[in-house]
Order: sequence, then C-alpha cells, then structure tokens
Amino acid sequence: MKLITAIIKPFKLDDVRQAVTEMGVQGITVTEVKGYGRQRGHTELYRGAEYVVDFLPKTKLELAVADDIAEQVVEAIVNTARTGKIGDGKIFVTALEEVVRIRTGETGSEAV
Amino acid sequence: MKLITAIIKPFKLDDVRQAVTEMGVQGITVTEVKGYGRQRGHTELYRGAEYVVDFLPKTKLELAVADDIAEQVVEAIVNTARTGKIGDGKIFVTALEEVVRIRTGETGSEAV
Amino acid sequence: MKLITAIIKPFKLDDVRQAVTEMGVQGITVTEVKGYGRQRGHTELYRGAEYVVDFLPKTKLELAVADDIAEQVVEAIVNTARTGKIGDGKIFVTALEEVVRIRTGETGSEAV
Amino acid sequence: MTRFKNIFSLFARIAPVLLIPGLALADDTPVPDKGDTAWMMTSTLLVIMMGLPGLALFYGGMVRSKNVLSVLMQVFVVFSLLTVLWVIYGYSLAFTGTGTWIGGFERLFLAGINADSMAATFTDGVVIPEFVFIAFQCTFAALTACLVVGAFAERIKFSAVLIAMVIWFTFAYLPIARMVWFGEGYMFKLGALDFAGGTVVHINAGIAGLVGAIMTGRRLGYGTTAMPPHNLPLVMVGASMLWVGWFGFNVGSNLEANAFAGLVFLNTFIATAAAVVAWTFIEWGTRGSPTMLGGASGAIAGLVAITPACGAVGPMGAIVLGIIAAVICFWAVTKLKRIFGYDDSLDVFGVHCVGGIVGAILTGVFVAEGLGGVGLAEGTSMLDQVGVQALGVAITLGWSAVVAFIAYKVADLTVGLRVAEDQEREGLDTVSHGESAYT
Amino acid sequence: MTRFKNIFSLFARIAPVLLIPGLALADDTPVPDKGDTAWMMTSTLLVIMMGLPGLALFYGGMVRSKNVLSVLMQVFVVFSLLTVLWVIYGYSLAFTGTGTWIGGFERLFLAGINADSMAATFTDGVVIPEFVFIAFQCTFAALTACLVVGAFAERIKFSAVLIAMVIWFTFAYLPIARMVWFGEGYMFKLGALDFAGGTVVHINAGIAGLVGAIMTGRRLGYGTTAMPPHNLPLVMVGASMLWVGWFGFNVGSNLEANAFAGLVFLNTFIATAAAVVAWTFIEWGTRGSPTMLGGASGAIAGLVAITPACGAVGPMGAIVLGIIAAVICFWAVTKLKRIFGYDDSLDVFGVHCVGGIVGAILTGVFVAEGLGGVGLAEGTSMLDQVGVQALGVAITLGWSAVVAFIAYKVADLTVGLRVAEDQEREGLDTVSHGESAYT
Amino acid sequence: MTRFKNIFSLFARIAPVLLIPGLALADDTPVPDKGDTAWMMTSTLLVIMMGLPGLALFYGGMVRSKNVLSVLMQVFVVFSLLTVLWVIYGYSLAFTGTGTWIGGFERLFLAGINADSMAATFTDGVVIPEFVFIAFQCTFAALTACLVVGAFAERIKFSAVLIAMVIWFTFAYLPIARMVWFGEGYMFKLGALDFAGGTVVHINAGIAGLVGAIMTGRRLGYGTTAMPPHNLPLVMVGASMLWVGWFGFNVGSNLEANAFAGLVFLNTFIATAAAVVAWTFIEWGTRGSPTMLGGASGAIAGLVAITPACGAVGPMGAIVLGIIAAVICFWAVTKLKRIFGYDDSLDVFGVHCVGGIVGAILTGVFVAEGLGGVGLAEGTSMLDQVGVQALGVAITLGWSAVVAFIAYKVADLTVGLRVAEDQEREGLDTVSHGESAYT
Ligand SMILES: Nc1ncnc2c1ncn2[C@@H]1O[C@H](COP(=O)(O)OP(=O)(O)O)[C@@H](O)[C@H]1O
Ligand SMILES: Nc1ncnc2c1ncn2[C@@H]1O[C@H](COP(=O)(O)OP(=O)(O)O)[C@@H](O)[C@H]1O
Ligand SMILES: Nc1ncnc2c1ncn2[C@@H]1O[C@H](COP(=O)(O)OP(=O)(O)O)[C@@H](O)[C@H]1O
Repeated sequence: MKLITAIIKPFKLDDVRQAVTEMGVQGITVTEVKGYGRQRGHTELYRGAEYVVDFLPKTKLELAVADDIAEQVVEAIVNTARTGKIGDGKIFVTALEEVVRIRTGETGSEAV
Repeated sequence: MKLITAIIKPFKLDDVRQAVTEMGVQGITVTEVKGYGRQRGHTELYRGAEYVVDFLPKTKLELAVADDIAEQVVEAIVNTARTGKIGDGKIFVTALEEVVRIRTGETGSEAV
Repeated sequence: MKLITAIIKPFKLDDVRQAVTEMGVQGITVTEVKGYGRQRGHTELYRGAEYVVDFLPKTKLELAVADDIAEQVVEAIVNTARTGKIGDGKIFVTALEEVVRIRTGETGSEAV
Repeated sequence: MTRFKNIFSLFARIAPVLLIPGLALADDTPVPDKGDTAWMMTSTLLVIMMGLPGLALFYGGMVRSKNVLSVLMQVFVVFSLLTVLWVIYGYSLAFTGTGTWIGGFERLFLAGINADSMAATFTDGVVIPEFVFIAFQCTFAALTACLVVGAFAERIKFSAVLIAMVIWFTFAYLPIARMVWFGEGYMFKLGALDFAGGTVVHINAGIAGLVGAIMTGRRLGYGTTAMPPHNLPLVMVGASMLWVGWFGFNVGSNLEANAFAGLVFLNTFIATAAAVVAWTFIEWGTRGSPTMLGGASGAIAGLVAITPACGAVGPMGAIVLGIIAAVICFWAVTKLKRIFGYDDSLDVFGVHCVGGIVGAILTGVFVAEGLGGVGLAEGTSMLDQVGVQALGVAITLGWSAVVAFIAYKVADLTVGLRVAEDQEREGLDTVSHGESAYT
Repeated sequence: MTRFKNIFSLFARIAPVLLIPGLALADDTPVPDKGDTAWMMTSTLLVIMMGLPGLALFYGGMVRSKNVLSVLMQVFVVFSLLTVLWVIYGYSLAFTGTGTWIGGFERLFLAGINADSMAATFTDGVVIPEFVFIAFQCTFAALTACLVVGAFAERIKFSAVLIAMVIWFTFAYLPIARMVWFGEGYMFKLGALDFAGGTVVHINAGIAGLVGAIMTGRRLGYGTTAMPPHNLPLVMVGASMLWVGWFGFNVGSNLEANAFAGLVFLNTFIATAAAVVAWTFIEWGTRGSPTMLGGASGAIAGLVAITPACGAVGPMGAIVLGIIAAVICFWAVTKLKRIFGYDDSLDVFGVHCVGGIVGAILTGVFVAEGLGGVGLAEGTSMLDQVGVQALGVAITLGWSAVVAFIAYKVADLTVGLRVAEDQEREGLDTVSHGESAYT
Repeated sequence: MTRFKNIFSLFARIAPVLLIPGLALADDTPVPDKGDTAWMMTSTLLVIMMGLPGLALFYGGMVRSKNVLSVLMQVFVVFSLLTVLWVIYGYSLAFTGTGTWIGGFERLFLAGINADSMAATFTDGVVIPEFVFIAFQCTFAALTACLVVGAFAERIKFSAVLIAMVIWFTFAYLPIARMVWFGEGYMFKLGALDFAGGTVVHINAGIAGLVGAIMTGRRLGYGTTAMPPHNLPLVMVGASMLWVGWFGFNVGSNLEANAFAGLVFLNTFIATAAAVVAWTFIEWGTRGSPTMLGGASGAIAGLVAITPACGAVGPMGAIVLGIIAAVICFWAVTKLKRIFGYDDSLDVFGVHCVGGIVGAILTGVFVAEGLGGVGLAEGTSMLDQVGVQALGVAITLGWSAVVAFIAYKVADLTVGLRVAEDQEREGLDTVSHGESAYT
C-alpha cells in the first residue's frame, strides 16, 4: 500500500475529493497547513510594521491506497488540482508497511 | 524504527496517550485533522443554504517507536481507540530511516 | 528523495526556514501541532477545575529533498532549532518513492 | 383625544425652528427639556452602536474569515464618510428649504446653526437642540448606506463601495428621507405612515442592495461551494446589539421621552421577540433544526417590520406583525432567493426590503383602532391608508433602484466593481486591506 | 428624615395607577417626568443588553466550542419566548389583582392599557408610563430564566429547556416576583428588603439551576476530562456587559432618576469592583494565579450580592459586602461543588444562589445606620431584619426548587431531558441546531 | 451672550456643594434635574463601557493570542482596583480641600456624603447628586490608568502593573486632575482649556506609557519577528465601543443635558468620523492599503484630539481638528516610533500622547470665534491661549513622566518589571494567569 500526501490549493479540495472517490478511494485525511515555496506571498501592514507573509494557506490530503491504484490516484489529483499557476502544490508518495482499521482490526488493503 | 500514524476519534486522545505511555512511548505529536470516510457527516443549515459536512473532526497521532515495540503499540492503540462504531479511524505504519533528537543530536532509537 | 519531518519550537520557524532555504530547499509545508514528550506542560485553572496541559504547541515542518542534501538539511535544522532546553523536538526521515509537482506534472527530484 | 394627538403627530414631522443667530436668548424662546435631550443623545448613541459595532459584526460574522475585515471596513468607513458628508451638505439638502423632494443649500457646513438653535418635535412648543437632531438624523443616513453593503459582500472592490455609496446617499437617501419625513415632503403630505424609517431606511437599502448584488454578479462557487458564516457568535452579538440599538432608532424617532415613547418602546421589544420565536419554530418545523442564524435573522426581520409601525400599532398588533414578518422573510431568504438565483450575500433584500414592505403595508392595517392601533386618521379608510402605504413603497423601490443602478455603473466605469478572480479566492482582507483578521 | 424617606420607599413598591381607559387626560392626572422616562427606558435597554448579548456571551465563552451556539440559542430564544408570554399573561399575573402570592387575569394581553396608563413609583405622585414599567419588568423575568440554563449546559435538549423554562417562569418566577415586589405580596408585607431582585432573580434562578443540573446528570467525562472555557475573551466581554447592564437592573429598580439613584448607582459600581479585586487576590494567594475567569466571576458575585442591598447599604458597606460575596462564592465554586459532586456547568448555583443568599442576609446587617446603611425601619432590630431576610431566602429556595423539579420532570417525560451520548460527544451545535459556530 | 456663558462655564468647574449632613432637606436646597441625573448616570456607564469591555478588547485584539488574557486582566483589575481606591482616598484628594495641586483628607472613605449631597455644575444653581459625580469622575481615573498598560503589553509582570499603576494614580493622576479641573487648581486658574481630559487623561497616560515601554525594554524579537494583531475584529469592536462610550466621556463632562451638550456631542461625533476617513485615505495613499487597524486607529486619534476641544470648537473646527490629528498620529506611529526605536506595543504614546498634544494646542486655535469656536475669553489673544495650553501640556508631560519613572522603579525593585525570557516566549496568559484564551 501507498500513502499519497498531496499539498493543494484549498479551493480545490472538493474537486479532488470527488475525483478520487470516483476512483474508489474510500477515505481521506485532511489537514490545514501553510506552505512556503516559489509562490510569492502578500504584504501585510499593521501601523508602522510591514511584513511579507510567505506562508500561504494550503490543504494537505493524506490517502492510503492499494498499490495498484496509487498511480491513477496521483494522476487524478494532478489533473483536478492543477490550475497551471504557481503554487499548485506537490504530491509525495511513500510506502506503507501496514494499515489497520481500528473499528474492526482488519489490516492491509482490506483496511484502506 | 517505525512511524505510527493513527487517525482516531478526538475524545479518545487521552485514553490512547495513557495506553501508549504505559508501554514506554515517550513522545507523541498530535494534529487536528478532518476525516472523510465511510462515516456519514451531518447536515448544516444556513438560511437558504443546506449542505452536508463530510469532513469530520479527527485527531492524528504520530509516534516514532523502536521496531520491537511497534506492533504492540499499534495493538494498544486499536484496543483503546475502538468504540466499534463507524469512524473509529485508521493506523498507518511506515519505516523511518532516521530519527534525530534536536536538543542533543542523538540519533536512532536513542532519539525516540 | 527523502521526506524530512521536523518537530520544532514554534519561535524557531523563521530561523530554520532561512537556514534551509540558504541550502537550496525550495519548499516547506508547515503544520501547527501539539507535542507530548519529556517537556513538562503548565497547569491551568478554571474555577474549581485544575489540570495539567501536557500537549504543548509545536511546529511541524515537512520538506521533500533530494537524497544528496538530506543529511545536510537535517544537520542545518538541528543546528538552528536547538536551544539546548528540553522540548527542542525531533527530526524524522523517511524515503519518498515519488514526488510530483502538480502545476507541471514534473516528477522526481525535478519536482522538489 | 390622546390617540388623536398621537396620530396627528405623525403628520407633523420636524421643521427645525430657526433662531436668528447672534440674537441673545429671548425669554420666549423654547428651552429644551433635559429629559428629552438626554433621551435623544442616548438614542443617537444607540443608533451609532447599531452600525459600529452592531451591523459590522452581524455582517462580518456571516462572511468567510478571509473577507471579514473587508466587511468591517466597508461599514466603518462608509459610516464615517457619510457622517462627514451629512454635516457638509446632507442635512441642508434633506431638512431645509421648501422643496417637496429636495431641500436647499442654506445650511451647507451647518452654516448659521449654534448651540442655541432648536428643532421642533411633534408636540407644539417642545424642542430639542438642533445639533442633537442633526446628529440623530446623521446616524440614520450613515446606517442606511451601511446596510446596503451586505448584498455584494465578498467580491466587491473597496473603492467601488465608497463611490457607489456616496452617489446613492446623495441622490437616493437624501431625497427619499425628505419626501417621507420633512413637513413639506411629497410622501409626507400624502399621509404615508413611516414612524422610524421602513421606507427610507429598509426598503431603500434593501432594493439598492439587490441591484448591487445583481450588477456585481455572483460570488465564485456560489451554489456549489459551501459558504457558511465563519463566526456565528459574532452574528449573534451583532444581532443583539442591533436589537438594543434599534430602540434608539424607533423610540428616538418620537423625539421626546414622553408617555407615548413607552408604546413605541414596548412595540419594538415584543414584535422582535415574537419574530424570533416565529422564525425559530418555522425553521424547526420545516427544516429540522432551529438555528442561531435563524433566531438572529428573525430578530432583524421583526425589527425591520416594526420600524414603520412602532408608533401606529398596539402591542398585540406588534406581536402579529412580528410573526408575519418572520414568516414572509423566512420564505424570501429560503425560497424566493433560490427561485431568482441572485446572490444577495447577506440577504439584505430578503430581510430589509421584504421585511420593510411587510411592515409598511401592514402599518396601514394594524393602525386601525379595532386592531389595537392608535387609529386611522379621520376620514381615511383602511384601504385608503394601505394604498398610500403601497404608493410610498413603490416610489421608494423605483427611485432607489434607478439611482443605485447609476451609482454602481459609475463605480464600474471608473474603478471597476469587482476584484479579480484570484483575489476573490484569496480573500478581500489581504487583497484590499493588507491584513489578516485572525493570526 | 431623608433616610426615613428612603427606607420608607423600600416598603412602598409599585401598584400601577390605573387610568380609566377612554377618559381624556384630566388635568390632575400625573404626567411622567421625562428624565424618569428617559432613565427607565435606558435601564430597560441595559437589562436587555445583560441578556443579549451579555449573559449569552458570558455563558457561551465558558462552554466548549462545540456547544457554544446551543447556549447562545437557549438564551436568545428563552429570552424572546418569555417576553412574549410576559405581555400575554405574565404581567397580569404578577402585577394586577389583590392576591398575596399571585395576581389576576384582568390584563391578559395587556387589555385596557394604553400610552396614557401610568405606573406609580416609590414617590407619591411620581409616575412612569405603564408600558415602560411593563417592558422593564419583562426584562427581569426573561433574564432570570436565562440565568438558569447555565447549570445544565452542554448536555440538555433544546426542546426540554423551552418546556421547563415556560413552566418554571409561570409557576415559580411569577408568584415569587409578586410575593416580593407587589404591594400586597406576602414577603413584601413581612418587610423583606430586596431592592433589585436578590431573591426573585438570583436565588430563584440559582436553585432552579442546581435542581436541573442534578436531574440532567453530569456531563460525559466530567471530572476526568478537561473542559476549559473555549473562549475566555468572550467571557470577559460578557461579564463586562453584565456589569454595565446591571446598573439598569439595580438603579432602574429605583424607578426614578432622583438623587437616591446616585447611591444605588455608586453601590453597584464599587461592590463589584471590590469583589473583582477580592476574588483575584484570593485566587492568586490560594491557587497561584489570578485568572481572567476569576476576575469575571468576582464581578458577577459582587453584582449578585449587591442586588438586594443596593438601596439599603452605604458605600463602605457595599465594598465589604462585595468582598464577602467574593470569598464565599469562591469557596462555593471551588470547594462546595467538589464536595457534593454535582455538575453545575457554569456555576449558576455557586455564584447566583450562594451570592444571592449572602447578599440577602447581609442586607439585613449593612442596612443599619451604624454600618453606613440607610437605617433599619423603626422598631426593627437587626436580628429581626436578618430573620425576615432569611425567611425570604427560605421561601424562595423551597418554592423554586419544587417547581423546578416538576418542570424538568414534565420535560423529561415529554421530550426527554438529555441528548444521546453520541450527540453529546459530537456537540449540541450541529446536533440540535444544525450549525457550527466557527469555520 | 450665550457664547460668553459657555466659555465662562469652562472656567467654573465643579466645587461640590456640601450639604451639612444630618440636616433635613431644606426648601432652598437645589434639587437635581432628573434629566441631568439620567444623562450623568448614562454617561458614567458609557465610560465604564469604554474600559470594560471597550479598551480591553481594543488592546486585547492587538496583541498575540498568547497574551490576550494578560491584557484583558490588566485592564479589568486595574480598573476595579482604582475604583476602590478612588472612593477610599482618590476623590477626597482630588476634589476636596483648597490646595492648588492636591486636596485634603476630609472625605476619605466618602465620609460625610449621602444621597442628598449635591455637586455643582457649570450653571449656577444647577446641581447633580454628588454620588453620581463621584462615580463619573471615578471612571476617568480608572480608565486613564488602563490606557497606560498598552505601552508595555506582552512582557510585563502582572504584579508590577498593579504596583506601578497604584503609585502613578496616586501621585500623578490625582494631582493633575486637581490642577486642571478643580476650581482652585493651578492650571485651571491659568485658564487652560481642557473640556474632557486631553491633558489629564491622554497626555498623562501616553507619557506614562512611553516611560514604561522604555523602562521595561523591547519585546523579544521586536523589529525582526512579525507581531500582528491576533484578532482584528476584536480591535474593531473595541474601537467602536470606545467611540460610543466616549460620548459619555466628553458630553458627560458638560455635567448637564442642556442645549450646549448638543455641540459637544456633535463635535465628538464628526471629529472622529473625519479622523477615520483621513487616516484611511493617508494610509491608502502612502502605503497602498486602507487597513482596519488604520480605521480604528484614526477613530481613537480623532477622539483623543477632540477631547479637550469638544466644548470649545465649532463643528467645522472639529472636522479639521480630526483630520490634523489623524495625519500627525499616523506619522507618529509609522515614522516617529521607528526613528526612536522604542517598543510602545500598542502605540499609547503615538496615539494618546501625541493626539492629546495636538488636541490641547489646537483647542487654543479653533476656540476662536472666527474659526467657528465658542470664542476666546475676553482679553485673551489666540497666542496667549495657545501659550497657556502649551504650558498645561508641558506640566503634564513633566510631572507624569517623573512619577511614572519612580513608579516603575519601585515595581522593578520590589517584584521586577519583566517576566523571564522563556515565559515571554510561552506567553503571559499561561504564565501569569494559568489560562489559555482559546481552546
Ligand atoms: N520541497 C518541498 N517540501 C515540502 N513541501 C513543498 C516543497 N515544495 C513545495 N512544497 C509545498 O507545495 C506548495 C506549492 O509550492 P510552490 O513552490 O509555491 O509552487 P509550485 O508547486 O507550483 O512550484 C508550497 O506552498 C509547499 O506547501
Ligand atoms: N484510505 C484512507 N486514507 C487516509 N485516511 C483514511 C482512509 N480511510 C479512512 N481514513 C481516515 O479514517 C477516518 C475514519 O474512517 P471511516 O471510513 O469513516 O471509518 P472506519 O475507519 O470505521 O471504517 C476517516 O475520517 C479518515 O480520516
Ligand atoms: N517518539 C516520538 N514520536 C513523535 N513525536 C515525538 C516523539 N518524541 C518527541 N516527539 C515530539 O517532539 C517534541 C519534543 O519532545 P520532548 O521529549 O518534549 O523533548 P526533547 O525532544 O528535547 O527530548 C514533543 O513535544 C513531540 O511533539
């Protein structure tokens, strides 16, 4: 099994969710994160102080999927999350040694 | 070493913490996340608008543990976090190549 | 490629960001987390209730880097994030099987 | 007798008594009662509080967190800007001269007014300091424009808001206020009843909001993405402050802290309470849950509807009016809005315009003595009165809509109405104001 | 002399002057002073603000974020609903007729009252508009029931709250208000001193809260899980608004903006300030940190305790009273509560009931001229007075507790008192109201 | 004529009329007008609301979330503590006896004052209850010290704040209040115009803040780390409540709800509105975005500057004054502060002291009849008046700075001014108060 971690623009979350669930992914864990990257932030002003906000709001998705659909899922995310503008984000894939469903104790691809 | 990532119901956090610390785990990193899965969300109403909230509050735990106790820790989490109702969550296990304790620079299982 | 996950004290974020970007790291994803560890928390009082807060605010950084600089990056983080006091945090390194840049579809070390 | 007095007073709205400046205080000059002055200052403060922070919070809590400061700023600056314009030319145009739809220039910059100038009230010989009257009326003008901004929230440019609201204030608010409230005003002379501003404030603002919402276009993702209020406790605080402040609005419109003020006060209190209960129960019955946003919306609907009626109806009429307003506004924001598909972000039209129309029309009904009201004017049938009320509504709707259209058009052609798509996604707070609400 | 006047006034509470309706304003009919009317309208607004948003925020900030809307809604809707019921039958039952514990039905739906109807004050010949008096008293009734809901917050069903509070309002609040405040009331005739509602409001609400907390049962995880306030700045805002609004409560109870009002005002101010300082320092000394929740709690404890006493004690008595109240309430919420193990979520009992008892009893002490008070009634010893005060406390405790028990029982048997375990975990906001407070 | 009366009144500040206690109410004792009493109680409440929750929120929203409770608590407890000290010795020292810079001890513990004691107003024969006057003046004292705490927020020890503020209140606030406002006071006799407290409150607090900021030292990371306001909507709510409450401050200083109050009221309203607009536009023009923090800052700058001037200038003078204050305060917080490098966390100096100086000096200008003001005193040239105003400013600056220095020194030597580095990083909420603001 693979753990797919995708950092995307927040407003793309619903589209991506829909795309991957249509492919059979049954669960996603989502975290609000701040991303630093090539995309430039904005400047904020507070009386005399002025500073550049470099950390921009991003949404991180984690999906545990069976090996066989991992590639397709990555592709689906790329296709739906892409706007073509800087800051679209990244996808990381790592190997999962084990997955357990807490409710039932099932493990492996059954548990995903 | 293994990195154990557990997605659990938020109110189970204290129980799980206690269970794993009793087994010798010395550190946990916790993130508030939103989970999408088989568990159904609720409907929210705002004047004319009505929509289903599919992302439910979950708590994500990350624990770096030595290989030898990884299995027991997973088991302990499953046992304490289980309610038997849908939405109890998942546990993911990945291999850790390296662990460093920032304060001392210690690495490997010393650092956990 | 490696995924470096660092749990640090929040006020060290800017220093660490600067240190790693000077080494050529182009992106970081940051999450606010709560950490449980050796560092003791504080006690909070609310009328009759009194309890110890064991989960302290920490900042989690995730950096995908090419294999060759991974070690240096870890070292840089250790050096800048260290205060020498308890609670400085941990660094975890895992192997990344794949990285994709959503905007361009680039993969591998190009995408980092 | 006493009822007649009250009705009569509705037909005798303010013509400020001009004291010849420079003249020493003559013995027969009316001196204001300190109780009236105290109450009118308190009322003015209550209306300021309705705007800042009341309305700002009510609106600010309903938008997404990335746009909250933009809404607060629109309210804060529009309120302040119009306050300045009011003393420069607004008061003169609305309350001096003899025109039936617009006044004169003789009090530009408040020329000729000093601390001894007095304004008349509904009671012969009773006056209040003109400076207090100016301040009180100022808050109405400023607040009305602030109500409008809720309709196109989360996508409009800040500069466009300022331009459009200055034009609309000058060419819609001022003439309509004059027509309805000034002794020589067109609608006033027709006999339209509008105690505290159902037409001038709520219908006026509500229709201007609708025009703006349509011209600015829908928000990105409207109808497909969830856009829940980012902070409902703020909405509740805002609604509560509006409720409390509204007593200044309605009872202050009585201009005196006399016995009649008690009726206006009680009506404002219980129509609102009834509307809260009604909205809560309708929502519970038809949609499954009584929501906080619903309770707050009910309060505003009730307040809007009782505004024109508060000096005309009796307590039981007020309760019925509150319930009817809640039912109809509930329908407007849940069904009507969906049918037409416009994106009135914070339901300015559905609550203020629709509620204002309900209140204006029903004032003509519940004013009847048989229904517990203070009684119709002699020789006027209920049908007559309802007709006059409807005419007032129609004139306000038409006039305000046309001026609003022009105002937004001007803003569009000069600075543009709407921010770029990327900016709308990012949120107006950082884009237009260089700040984040919460860190 | 003047002191006697004041004491006397405490024994001469309101019997509204009924003007025969339809009759023209005769020359000898008392006309309300505009200063009094202005002040009483202001006071009424202040009490509304105490409830909405004051109390709602104070309570809402103290619960966990998943339950904040449920608390806001309970306050918002209970306040509104009881306002409607007050004008329908509450006022008639509390303030008309001749019964010693309950009134009559002659003013159901406010029948026979109009803008010229007047209510008497403590001063012969001085009146205020009856509509204003009705509104003022209404806010007391509505607020009192809202105080109760803090005791069983975070676990009760919304429908159960409404049912229980309507029953309790009708059978506990109305008779107790009558007994204490009406000229013919049982406790009033005994000579019990309760200037602004120590028994009627605080003891009454506090004991009803305790009964509710016990009958509803403890929250899941109570005692083992941390349940910190989710937003202490809200608590602070709420407490501050309660403080400001409380002047309407206490000084409004004087019914006139006369010189005596100044004493009531100052007492309310400084007893509270002293209680804030006292609570802060006790907490600092005994528990290590002066907390914001402590400061706010001290303010409420001081306000509760000065409520019955504000027209009887002198300024230095007020300070001492504030300090004693802070000490005892601090003990009640930190120790007493733990000893008995009940889960009174927001300490309605520990602050309102305990603080109310402290205030009621000590009013009988600090009223003494030697202690700076306005003086005991002629022929009454301090012991007598304290005895009467204690009797008033006992009657209120007993009556309210019994009615509350029945009210919750009815709610339990009809709709059930408590939400399901899963729902309690999820939080009442989404479960009962279909909304989230923050997004 | 009438203008003369008003100017004259500025020179005739309060000497409370002492009624011989125990004496029965004689027929010729002045009875307070109920309208005045109502207004003065309302004004007092408005000033309480400025402090709690107004100022607390304004300040609390500007700090980082880990320090918000510490700021709220400092305001809450300093306000309460000084209220207690005011009635114990403050009032006696400021408003009794015959000294030119400090009063006597005859009213320690408010000895000899009862509900029939009256205080004089600016109008011969018109009085208000002395208890009300005591409460009103109390709020000024308490609020002034609370203003100071913004300067050293986010790093100071709670105990140090209490110690320093008690010393500063006693040795700086009390004498300066006396010198400026008491009939026998030094600056009063010089003819310095300060209607509602430009020197006593704002310059006084502002300079004490600056001294404190410098002595406490800069916050860790100041200038290198971003320290944005954690909750700008709170700042907006706070600023709005300050605006609303400030009418109590300024118009209450008139002590009567008479016609002249109308001028004070309108000036307070429009100077502020003009300052909001000015700050917004300057910021927009020079820095690219009109910010909410800027709008709110503009409001406070305008309010501060109109405070001494509100009873002296005309409406158009008020607008110009508001604009000038906004421009200069904007410069002070963006440039001046950077030049000197002090860390005045919430710009107490840049807004209150600088704005206060602008207002105090320009009062001497815009009071001129030719500029729309009420007119200079006979025989006084504008230059004279400006000179007197400048002298008042200088005395206040010097006196307050010296006392403040000593006060902080004492705190430093006893408990220490500043928390440890680790604690500052963790945040004062958990460290000093054992609580978290939000969970
Ligand atoms: N090397 C990296 N490691 C971790 N996260 C990264 C990395 N590079 C980018 N990111 C994340 O992806 C987001 C987008 O990256 P950015 O460089 O701005 O744009 P793009 O992906 O279009 O090149 C960043 O905000 C950050 O959250
Ligand atoms: N494939 C997955 N990848 C990542 N997270 C998942 C996955 N499946 C479930 N989760 C997480 O686990 C939570 C519980 O899953 P759910 O399907 O609702 O119930 P259950 O685990 O009882 O079958 C989800 O809310 C989500 O956070
Ligand atoms: N085994 C672990 N797994 C996951 N996170 C850990 C682990 N140990 C420590 N941490 C994280 O690192 C933080 C610091 O650890 P702590 O034990 O307090 O101090 P130190 O790292 O100085 O020994 C913790 O708050 C937690 O977030």
